[in-house]
Amino acid sequence: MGIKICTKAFDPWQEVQLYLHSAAAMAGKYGATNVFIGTMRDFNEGDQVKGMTLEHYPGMTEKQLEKIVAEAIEKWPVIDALVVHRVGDILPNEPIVLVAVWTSHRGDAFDASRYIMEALKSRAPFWKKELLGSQVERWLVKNTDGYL
Amino acid sequence: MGIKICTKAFDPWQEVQLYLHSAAAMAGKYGATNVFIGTMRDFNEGDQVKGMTLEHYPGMTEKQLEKIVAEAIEKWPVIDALVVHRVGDILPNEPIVLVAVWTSHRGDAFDASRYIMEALKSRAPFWKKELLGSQVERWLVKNTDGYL
Amino acid sequence: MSIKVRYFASLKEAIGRSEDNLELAGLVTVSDVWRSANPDKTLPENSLAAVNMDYVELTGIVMDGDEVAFFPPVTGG
Amino acid sequence: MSIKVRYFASLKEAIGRSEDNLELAGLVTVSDVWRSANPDKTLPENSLAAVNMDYVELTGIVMDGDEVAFFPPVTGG
Repeated sequence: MGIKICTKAFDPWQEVQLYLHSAAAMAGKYGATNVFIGTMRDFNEGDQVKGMTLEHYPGMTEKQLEKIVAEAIEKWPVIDALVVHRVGDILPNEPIVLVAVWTSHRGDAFDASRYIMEALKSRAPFWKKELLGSQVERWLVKNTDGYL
Repeated sequence: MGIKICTKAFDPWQEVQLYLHSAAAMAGKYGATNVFIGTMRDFNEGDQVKGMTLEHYPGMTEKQLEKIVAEAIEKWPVIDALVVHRVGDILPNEPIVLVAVWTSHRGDAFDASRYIMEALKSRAPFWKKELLGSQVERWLVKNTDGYL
Repeated sequence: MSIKVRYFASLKEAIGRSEDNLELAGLVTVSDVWRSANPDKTLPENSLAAVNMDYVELTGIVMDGDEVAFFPPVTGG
Repeated sequence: MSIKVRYFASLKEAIGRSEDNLELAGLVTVSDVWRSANPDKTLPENSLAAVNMDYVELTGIVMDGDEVAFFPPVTGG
Protein backbone atom coordinates (compact mmCIF):
# COMPACT_ATOMS: atom_id res chain seq x y z
CA MET A 1 0.00 0.00 0.00
CA GLY A 2 1.31 3.48 -0.86
CA ILE A 3 0.07 6.74 0.69
CA LYS A 4 1.84 9.95 -0.28
CA ILE A 5 1.17 13.62 0.42
CA CYS A 6 2.91 15.99 -2.02
CA THR A 7 3.62 19.64 -1.30
CA LYS A 8 4.74 20.26 -4.89
CA ALA A 9 3.17 19.49 -8.29
CA PHE A 10 3.42 15.78 -9.11
CA ASP A 11 3.29 13.85 -12.37
CA PRO A 12 0.67 11.11 -11.90
CA TRP A 13 2.17 8.84 -14.59
CA GLN A 14 5.59 9.09 -13.04
CA GLU A 15 4.17 8.34 -9.59
CA VAL A 16 2.51 5.17 -10.87
CA GLN A 17 5.68 4.02 -12.62
CA LEU A 18 7.80 4.76 -9.53
CA TYR A 19 5.41 2.73 -7.43
CA LEU A 20 5.40 -0.17 -9.91
CA HIS A 21 9.19 -0.25 -9.88
CA SER A 22 9.15 -0.47 -6.09
CA ALA A 23 6.63 -3.33 -6.31
CA ALA A 24 8.44 -5.50 -8.86
CA ALA A 25 7.08 -8.71 -7.31
CA MET A 26 3.65 -7.76 -8.66
CA ALA A 27 4.82 -8.14 -12.29
CA GLY A 28 2.77 -10.76 -14.14
CA LYS A 29 0.38 -11.15 -11.18
CA TYR A 30 -2.16 -8.41 -11.87
CA GLY A 31 -4.40 -8.29 -14.90
CA ALA A 32 -6.14 -4.99 -14.23
CA THR A 33 -5.11 -1.49 -13.20
CA ASN A 34 -7.54 1.32 -12.60
CA VAL A 35 -6.21 4.83 -12.15
CA PHE A 36 -8.23 7.88 -11.25
CA ILE A 37 -6.76 11.36 -11.41
CA GLY A 38 -8.45 14.49 -10.15
CA THR A 39 -7.10 17.63 -11.81
CA MET A 40 -7.66 21.28 -10.97
CA ARG A 41 -9.92 23.02 -13.44
CA ASP A 42 -9.71 26.72 -14.32
CA PHE A 43 -13.41 27.28 -13.58
CA ASN A 44 -15.95 26.26 -10.93
CA GLU A 45 -19.56 27.20 -10.27
CA GLY A 46 -19.46 29.62 -13.19
CA ASP A 47 -16.36 31.49 -11.99
CA GLN A 48 -12.86 31.61 -13.35
CA VAL A 49 -10.46 30.08 -10.81
CA LYS A 50 -6.83 31.27 -10.81
CA GLY A 51 -5.50 29.01 -8.10
CA MET A 52 -6.32 26.96 -5.08
CA THR A 53 -4.88 26.30 -1.64
CA LEU A 54 -5.30 22.83 -0.21
CA GLU A 55 -5.12 22.67 3.56
CA HIS A 56 -4.96 19.33 5.37
CA TYR A 57 -4.63 17.82 8.83
CA PRO A 58 -1.18 16.20 8.82
CA GLY A 59 -1.27 12.82 10.50
CA MET A 60 -5.04 12.43 10.31
CA THR A 61 -4.83 12.55 6.52
CA GLU A 62 -2.47 9.60 6.38
CA LYS A 63 -4.41 7.72 9.07
CA GLN A 64 -7.72 8.10 7.24
CA LEU A 65 -6.26 7.26 3.82
CA GLU A 66 -4.64 4.09 5.18
CA LYS A 67 -7.97 3.11 6.71
CA ILE A 68 -9.81 3.71 3.44
CA VAL A 69 -7.34 1.66 1.40
CA ALA A 70 -7.46 -1.13 4.02
CA GLU A 71 -11.26 -1.17 3.70
CA ALA A 72 -10.99 -1.49 -0.09
CA ILE A 73 -8.53 -4.36 0.30
CA GLU A 74 -10.98 -6.07 2.65
CA LYS A 75 -13.98 -5.58 0.34
CA TRP A 76 -12.33 -6.54 -2.98
CA PRO A 77 -9.43 -8.83 -3.94
CA VAL A 78 -6.99 -5.92 -4.33
CA ILE A 79 -3.35 -6.81 -4.96
CA ASP A 80 -2.05 -3.33 -4.20
CA ALA A 81 -3.15 0.31 -4.18
CA LEU A 82 -1.56 3.74 -4.23
CA VAL A 83 -3.00 7.12 -3.19
CA VAL A 84 -1.15 10.38 -3.86
CA HIS A 85 -2.68 13.71 -2.80
CA ARG A 86 -1.45 17.22 -3.29
CA VAL A 87 -1.50 19.94 -0.60
CA GLY A 88 -0.50 23.61 -0.62
CA ASP A 89 -0.85 26.08 -3.48
CA ILE A 90 -2.14 24.57 -6.71
CA LEU A 91 -2.53 25.97 -10.24
CA PRO A 92 -5.11 25.01 -12.87
CA ASN A 93 -4.33 21.80 -14.78
CA GLU A 94 -2.20 20.43 -11.92
CA PRO A 95 -3.20 17.04 -10.52
CA ILE A 96 -4.79 17.05 -7.07
CA VAL A 97 -5.29 13.35 -6.39
CA LEU A 98 -4.21 10.04 -7.85
CA VAL A 99 -5.71 6.67 -6.94
CA ALA A 100 -4.30 3.50 -8.53
CA VAL A 101 -5.57 -0.01 -7.83
CA TRP A 102 -4.12 -3.31 -9.07
CA THR A 103 -6.29 -6.44 -9.15
CA SER A 104 -6.59 -9.72 -11.05
CA HIS A 105 -9.89 -8.84 -12.73
CA ARG A 106 -11.21 -5.60 -14.16
CA GLY A 107 -14.45 -5.33 -12.21
CA ASP A 108 -12.63 -5.29 -8.89
CA ALA A 109 -10.18 -2.63 -10.12
CA PHE A 110 -13.00 -0.27 -11.11
CA ASP A 111 -15.02 -0.92 -7.94
CA ALA A 112 -12.13 -0.57 -5.49
CA SER A 113 -10.73 2.53 -7.19
CA ARG A 114 -14.11 4.22 -7.07
CA TYR A 115 -14.65 3.20 -3.45
CA ILE A 116 -11.33 4.75 -2.47
CA MET A 117 -12.14 7.99 -4.32
CA GLU A 118 -15.62 8.32 -2.82
CA ALA A 119 -14.36 7.57 0.70
CA LEU A 120 -11.45 9.99 0.26
CA LYS A 121 -13.86 12.71 -0.85
CA SER A 122 -16.05 12.29 2.21
CA ARG A 123 -13.51 11.40 4.93
CA ALA A 124 -9.94 12.49 4.18
CA PRO A 125 -9.29 15.81 5.97
CA PHE A 126 -8.46 18.13 3.07
CA TRP A 127 -10.01 21.55 2.47
CA LYS A 128 -9.92 23.59 -0.72
CA LYS A 129 -9.91 27.37 -0.91
CA GLU A 130 -10.28 28.82 -4.38
CA LEU A 131 -8.72 32.06 -5.55
CA LEU A 132 -11.12 33.48 -8.11
CA GLY A 133 -10.28 35.63 -11.12
CA SER A 134 -11.83 38.53 -9.16
CA GLN A 135 -9.18 37.97 -6.43
CA VAL A 136 -11.91 36.83 -4.03
CA GLU A 137 -10.99 33.78 -1.92
CA ARG A 138 -13.71 31.18 -1.46
CA TRP A 139 -13.70 28.04 0.68
CA LEU A 140 -15.40 25.09 -0.95
CA VAL A 141 -18.37 24.24 1.27
CA LYS A 142 -18.79 20.58 0.40
CA ASN A 143 -17.85 17.95 -2.12
CA THR A 144 -20.33 16.95 -4.81
CA ASP A 145 -21.62 13.47 -5.57
CA GLY A 146 -19.22 13.12 -8.51
CA TYR A 147 -21.60 14.15 -11.28
CA LEU A 148 -22.64 17.67 -12.23
CA MET B 1 -10.99 10.66 -29.82
CA GLY B 2 -7.92 8.43 -30.12
CA ILE B 3 -7.96 4.81 -31.32
CA LYS B 4 -4.63 3.03 -31.72
CA ILE B 5 -3.67 -0.57 -32.51
CA CYS B 6 -0.09 -1.45 -31.49
CA THR B 7 1.88 -4.35 -32.94
CA LYS B 8 4.68 -3.87 -30.39
CA ALA B 9 4.71 -3.51 -26.60
CA PHE B 10 3.47 -0.08 -25.51
CA ASP B 11 3.97 1.95 -22.35
CA PRO B 12 0.48 2.98 -21.18
CA TRP B 13 1.73 6.01 -19.23
CA GLN B 14 3.66 7.27 -22.20
CA GLU B 15 0.63 6.77 -24.47
CA VAL B 16 -1.52 8.86 -22.15
CA GLN B 17 1.07 11.62 -21.96
CA LEU B 18 1.55 11.63 -25.73
CA TYR B 19 -2.19 11.94 -26.20
CA LEU B 20 -2.45 14.74 -23.64
CA HIS B 21 0.30 16.66 -25.44
CA SER B 22 -1.62 16.34 -28.70
CA ALA B 23 -4.78 17.60 -26.95
CA ALA B 24 -3.31 20.68 -25.28
CA ALA B 25 -6.60 22.60 -25.59
CA MET B 26 -8.05 20.28 -22.92
CA ALA B 27 -5.67 21.65 -20.25
CA GLY B 28 -7.58 23.17 -17.35
CA LYS B 29 -10.93 21.97 -18.76
CA TYR B 30 -11.14 18.44 -17.34
CA GLY B 31 -11.35 17.63 -13.65
CA ALA B 32 -11.33 13.85 -13.85
CA THR B 33 -9.35 11.21 -15.70
CA ASN B 34 -10.06 7.52 -15.46
CA VAL B 35 -7.57 5.08 -16.92
CA PHE B 36 -7.99 1.34 -17.18
CA ILE B 37 -5.12 -0.92 -18.17
CA GLY B 38 -5.43 -4.62 -18.89
CA THR B 39 -2.13 -6.45 -18.48
CA MET B 40 -1.14 -9.98 -19.44
CA ARG B 41 -0.84 -12.26 -16.44
CA ASP B 42 1.53 -15.23 -16.25
CA PHE B 43 -1.26 -17.62 -15.23
CA ASN B 44 -4.87 -18.31 -16.24
CA GLU B 45 -7.39 -20.98 -15.26
CA GLY B 46 -4.77 -22.65 -13.06
CA ASP B 47 -2.13 -22.91 -15.80
CA GLN B 48 1.16 -21.11 -16.25
CA VAL B 49 1.01 -18.96 -19.39
CA LYS B 50 4.26 -18.20 -21.23
CA GLY B 51 2.89 -15.97 -23.95
CA MET B 52 -0.13 -15.01 -25.94
CA THR B 53 -0.99 -14.18 -29.54
CA LEU B 54 -3.65 -11.59 -30.15
CA GLU B 55 -5.36 -11.86 -33.51
CA HIS B 56 -7.71 -9.14 -34.74
CA TYR B 57 -9.82 -8.10 -37.71
CA PRO B 58 -8.05 -5.02 -39.09
CA GLY B 59 -10.53 -2.35 -40.06
CA MET B 60 -13.43 -3.83 -38.11
CA THR B 61 -11.45 -3.35 -34.90
CA GLU B 62 -11.07 0.38 -35.50
CA LYS B 63 -14.68 0.70 -36.70
CA GLN B 64 -16.08 -1.01 -33.61
CA LEU B 65 -13.83 0.88 -31.19
CA GLU B 66 -14.81 4.22 -32.74
CA LYS B 67 -18.46 3.25 -32.40
CA ILE B 68 -18.01 2.27 -28.75
CA VAL B 69 -16.24 5.51 -27.85
CA ALA B 70 -18.90 7.51 -29.72
CA GLU B 71 -21.59 5.73 -27.66
CA ALA B 72 -19.77 6.62 -24.44
CA ILE B 73 -19.53 10.27 -25.54
CA GLU B 74 -23.27 10.23 -26.23
CA LYS B 75 -24.17 8.63 -22.89
CA TRP B 76 -21.89 10.71 -20.63
CA PRO B 77 -20.41 14.23 -20.83
CA VAL B 78 -17.02 12.96 -22.00
CA ILE B 79 -14.46 15.59 -23.03
CA ASP B 80 -12.17 13.10 -24.75
CA ALA B 81 -11.21 9.42 -24.73
CA LEU B 82 -8.33 7.25 -25.87
CA VAL B 83 -8.24 3.51 -26.56
CA VAL B 84 -4.98 1.67 -27.26
CA HIS B 85 -4.96 -2.09 -27.91
CA ARG B 86 -2.11 -4.46 -28.53
CA VAL B 87 -2.08 -7.19 -31.19
CA GLY B 88 0.46 -9.86 -32.13
CA ASP B 89 2.75 -11.79 -29.78
CA ILE B 90 2.57 -10.70 -26.15
CA LEU B 91 4.58 -11.61 -23.08
CA PRO B 92 3.42 -11.72 -19.45
CA ASN B 93 3.34 -8.31 -17.73
CA GLU B 94 2.90 -6.47 -21.03
CA PRO B 95 -0.14 -4.20 -21.35
CA ILE B 96 -2.92 -5.45 -23.63
CA VAL B 97 -5.39 -2.59 -23.50
CA LEU B 98 -5.53 1.00 -22.30
CA VAL B 99 -8.71 3.06 -21.96
CA ALA B 100 -8.49 6.69 -20.81
CA VAL B 101 -11.45 9.00 -20.37
CA TRP B 102 -11.42 12.71 -19.54
CA THR B 103 -14.51 14.37 -18.03
CA SER B 104 -15.43 17.30 -15.81
CA HIS B 105 -16.67 15.16 -12.93
CA ARG B 106 -15.40 11.90 -11.48
CA GLY B 107 -18.58 9.82 -11.71
CA ASP B 108 -18.76 10.25 -15.48
CA ALA B 109 -15.09 9.32 -15.89
CA PHE B 110 -15.55 6.04 -14.01
CA ASP B 111 -18.82 5.19 -15.77
CA ALA B 112 -17.66 5.98 -19.29
CA SER B 113 -14.33 4.21 -18.86
CA ARG B 114 -16.06 1.11 -17.61
CA TYR B 115 -18.63 1.23 -20.40
CA ILE B 116 -15.88 1.39 -23.02
CA MET B 117 -14.04 -1.56 -21.41
CA GLU B 118 -17.14 -3.75 -21.17
CA ALA B 119 -18.22 -2.94 -24.73
CA LEU B 120 -14.68 -3.54 -26.02
CA LYS B 121 -14.60 -6.93 -24.27
CA SER B 122 -17.85 -8.03 -25.88
CA ARG B 123 -17.68 -6.38 -29.32
CA ALA B 124 -14.16 -5.48 -30.47
CA PRO B 125 -12.90 -8.27 -32.77
CA PHE B 126 -9.81 -9.50 -30.93
CA TRP B 127 -9.01 -13.12 -30.12
CA LYS B 128 -6.45 -14.43 -27.65
CA LYS B 129 -4.52 -17.64 -27.99
CA GLU B 130 -2.47 -18.62 -24.94
CA LEU B 131 0.80 -20.50 -25.07
CA LEU B 132 0.91 -22.56 -21.88
CA GLY B 133 4.00 -23.62 -19.93
CA SER B 134 3.35 -27.13 -21.29
CA GLN B 135 3.77 -25.69 -24.85
CA VAL B 136 0.08 -26.38 -25.53
CA GLU B 137 -1.71 -23.58 -27.41
CA ARG B 138 -5.20 -22.71 -26.24
CA TRP B 139 -7.73 -20.27 -27.70
CA LEU B 140 -9.66 -18.36 -25.08
CA VAL B 141 -13.31 -19.35 -25.52
CA LYS B 142 -14.99 -16.27 -24.10
CA ASN B 143 -14.42 -13.23 -21.98
CA THR B 144 -15.48 -13.23 -18.35
CA ASP B 145 -17.78 -10.77 -16.64
CA GLY B 146 -14.83 -8.89 -15.13
CA TYR B 147 -14.79 -10.57 -11.73
CA LEU B 148 -13.37 -14.00 -10.89
CA MET C 1 -22.68 -11.08 -57.26
CA SER C 2 -19.22 -11.27 -55.67
CA ILE C 3 -18.90 -11.84 -51.94
CA LYS C 4 -15.67 -11.95 -49.99
CA VAL C 5 -15.79 -14.24 -46.95
CA ARG C 6 -13.32 -13.99 -44.07
CA TYR C 7 -12.65 -16.29 -41.12
CA PHE C 8 -10.79 -15.52 -37.90
CA ALA C 9 -9.13 -17.18 -34.92
CA SER C 10 -10.20 -20.74 -33.97
CA LEU C 11 -12.81 -20.80 -36.76
CA LYS C 12 -10.14 -19.99 -39.35
CA GLU C 13 -7.97 -22.81 -37.95
CA ALA C 14 -10.88 -25.27 -37.97
CA ILE C 15 -11.70 -24.48 -41.61
CA GLY C 16 -8.10 -24.27 -42.71
CA ARG C 17 -8.70 -21.11 -44.78
CA SER C 18 -8.69 -17.40 -43.94
CA GLU C 19 -10.92 -16.32 -46.83
CA ASP C 20 -13.09 -17.31 -49.77
CA ASN C 21 -14.31 -15.41 -52.82
CA LEU C 22 -17.79 -16.47 -53.84
CA GLU C 23 -19.97 -15.78 -56.85
CA LEU C 24 -23.62 -16.05 -55.80
CA ALA C 25 -26.96 -15.21 -57.37
CA GLY C 26 -30.42 -14.30 -56.06
CA LEU C 27 -31.46 -13.21 -52.56
CA VAL C 28 -28.62 -14.31 -50.28
CA THR C 29 -28.48 -14.24 -46.48
CA VAL C 30 -25.42 -14.45 -44.24
CA SER C 31 -26.42 -18.05 -43.51
CA ASP C 32 -26.49 -18.80 -47.24
CA VAL C 33 -22.97 -17.40 -47.56
CA TRP C 34 -21.72 -19.80 -44.90
CA ARG C 35 -23.49 -22.77 -46.52
CA SER C 36 -22.13 -21.94 -49.98
CA ALA C 37 -18.59 -21.62 -48.72
CA ASN C 38 -18.73 -24.55 -46.29
CA PRO C 39 -21.33 -27.04 -47.58
CA ASP C 40 -20.09 -29.83 -45.30
CA LYS C 41 -19.65 -27.83 -42.06
CA THR C 42 -22.21 -26.39 -39.65
CA LEU C 43 -21.37 -22.92 -38.41
CA PRO C 44 -20.34 -23.51 -34.78
CA GLU C 45 -22.84 -22.32 -32.21
CA ASN C 46 -21.95 -18.94 -30.64
CA SER C 47 -20.20 -17.86 -33.83
CA LEU C 48 -20.54 -14.19 -34.71
CA ALA C 49 -21.01 -12.71 -38.15
CA ALA C 50 -20.25 -9.30 -39.63
CA VAL C 51 -21.04 -7.68 -42.97
CA ASN C 52 -18.72 -4.85 -43.97
CA MET C 53 -17.30 -4.84 -40.43
CA ASP C 54 -20.63 -4.41 -38.65
CA TYR C 55 -22.27 -7.17 -36.62
CA VAL C 56 -25.27 -8.78 -38.30
CA GLU C 57 -27.77 -11.57 -37.67
CA LEU C 58 -27.42 -14.72 -39.76
CA THR C 59 -30.70 -13.77 -41.44
CA GLY C 60 -29.20 -10.50 -42.73
CA ILE C 61 -29.21 -9.93 -46.50
CA VAL C 62 -25.92 -9.75 -48.38
CA MET C 63 -25.25 -7.44 -51.34
CA ASP C 64 -22.80 -7.52 -54.24
CA GLY C 65 -19.31 -6.54 -53.07
CA ASP C 66 -19.98 -7.20 -49.39
CA GLU C 67 -17.32 -8.58 -47.08
CA VAL C 68 -18.86 -11.22 -44.83
CA ALA C 69 -16.90 -12.42 -41.79
CA PHE C 70 -17.42 -15.36 -39.43
CA PHE C 71 -15.60 -15.68 -36.13
CA PRO C 72 -15.85 -17.05 -32.59
CA PRO C 73 -16.82 -14.90 -29.56
CA VAL C 74 -14.29 -12.11 -29.15
CA THR C 75 -11.76 -12.27 -26.30
CA GLY C 76 -9.86 -8.98 -26.40
CA GLY C 77 -9.17 -6.43 -23.69
CA MET D 1 -6.47 16.74 32.36
CA SER D 2 -4.75 18.36 29.36
CA ILE D 3 -6.53 18.55 26.04
CA LYS D 4 -5.12 19.94 22.84
CA VAL D 5 -7.72 21.45 20.52
CA ARG D 6 -7.12 22.08 16.81
CA TYR D 7 -9.12 23.97 14.20
CA PHE D 8 -8.88 23.78 10.42
CA ALA D 9 -9.86 25.63 7.26
CA SER D 10 -12.81 28.04 7.39
CA LEU D 11 -13.47 27.22 11.04
CA LYS D 12 -9.91 28.16 11.95
CA GLU D 13 -10.33 31.45 10.10
CA ALA D 14 -13.67 32.16 11.77
CA ILE D 15 -12.19 31.58 15.24
CA GLY D 16 -8.92 33.29 14.50
CA ARG D 17 -6.85 30.55 16.20
CA SER D 18 -5.45 27.25 14.98
CA GLU D 19 -5.21 25.61 18.40
CA ASP D 20 -5.92 25.78 22.12
CA ASN D 21 -4.49 23.95 25.10
CA LEU D 22 -7.11 23.33 27.77
CA GLU D 23 -6.97 22.08 31.34
CA LEU D 24 -10.27 20.40 32.17
CA ALA D 25 -11.62 18.27 35.02
CA GLY D 26 -14.33 15.60 35.32
CA LEU D 27 -16.22 13.71 32.62
CA VAL D 28 -15.70 15.73 29.46
CA THR D 29 -17.32 15.23 26.03
CA VAL D 30 -16.21 16.61 22.67
CA SER D 31 -19.04 19.13 22.95
CA ASP D 32 -17.72 20.24 26.35
CA VAL D 33 -14.29 20.79 24.81
CA TRP D 34 -15.78 23.11 22.20
CA ARG D 35 -17.78 25.05 24.82
CA SER D 36 -14.78 25.44 27.14
CA ALA D 37 -12.59 26.71 24.32
CA ASN D 38 -15.25 28.85 22.64
CA PRO D 39 -17.77 29.90 25.32
CA ASP D 40 -19.29 32.59 23.10
CA LYS D 41 -19.50 30.66 19.82
CA THR D 42 -21.81 27.89 18.69
CA LEU D 43 -20.07 25.12 16.77
CA PRO D 44 -21.27 25.63 13.17
CA GLU D 45 -23.75 23.06 11.96
CA ASN D 46 -22.18 20.36 9.75
CA SER D 47 -18.86 20.70 11.58
CA LEU D 48 -16.92 17.48 12.00
CA ALA D 49 -14.93 16.43 15.05
CA ALA D 50 -12.03 14.04 15.55
CA VAL D 51 -10.26 12.71 18.62
CA ASN D 52 -6.71 11.53 18.04
CA MET D 53 -7.31 11.74 14.29
CA ASP D 54 -10.38 9.50 14.21
CA TYR D 55 -13.88 10.82 13.58
CA VAL D 56 -16.10 10.99 16.67
CA GLU D 57 -19.59 12.09 17.64
CA LEU D 58 -19.90 15.26 19.71
CA THR D 59 -21.09 13.09 22.59
CA GLY D 60 -17.80 11.16 22.62
CA ILE D 61 -15.75 11.16 25.83
CA VAL D 62 -12.35 12.84 25.90
CA MET D 63 -9.35 11.56 27.90
CA ASP D 64 -6.23 13.20 29.29
CA GLY D 65 -3.71 13.89 26.52
CA ASP D 66 -6.25 13.65 23.70
CA GLU D 67 -6.04 15.83 20.64
CA VAL D 68 -9.51 17.07 19.70
CA ALA D 69 -10.07 18.65 16.29
CA PHE D 70 -12.98 20.63 14.82
CA PHE D 71 -13.34 21.35 11.14
CA PRO D 72 -15.82 21.95 8.31
CA PRO D 73 -16.91 19.23 5.85
CA VAL D 74 -13.88 17.98 3.94
CA THR D 75 -13.41 18.97 0.30
CA GLY D 76 -10.36 17.05 -0.90
CA GLY D 77 -9.86 14.86 -3.92
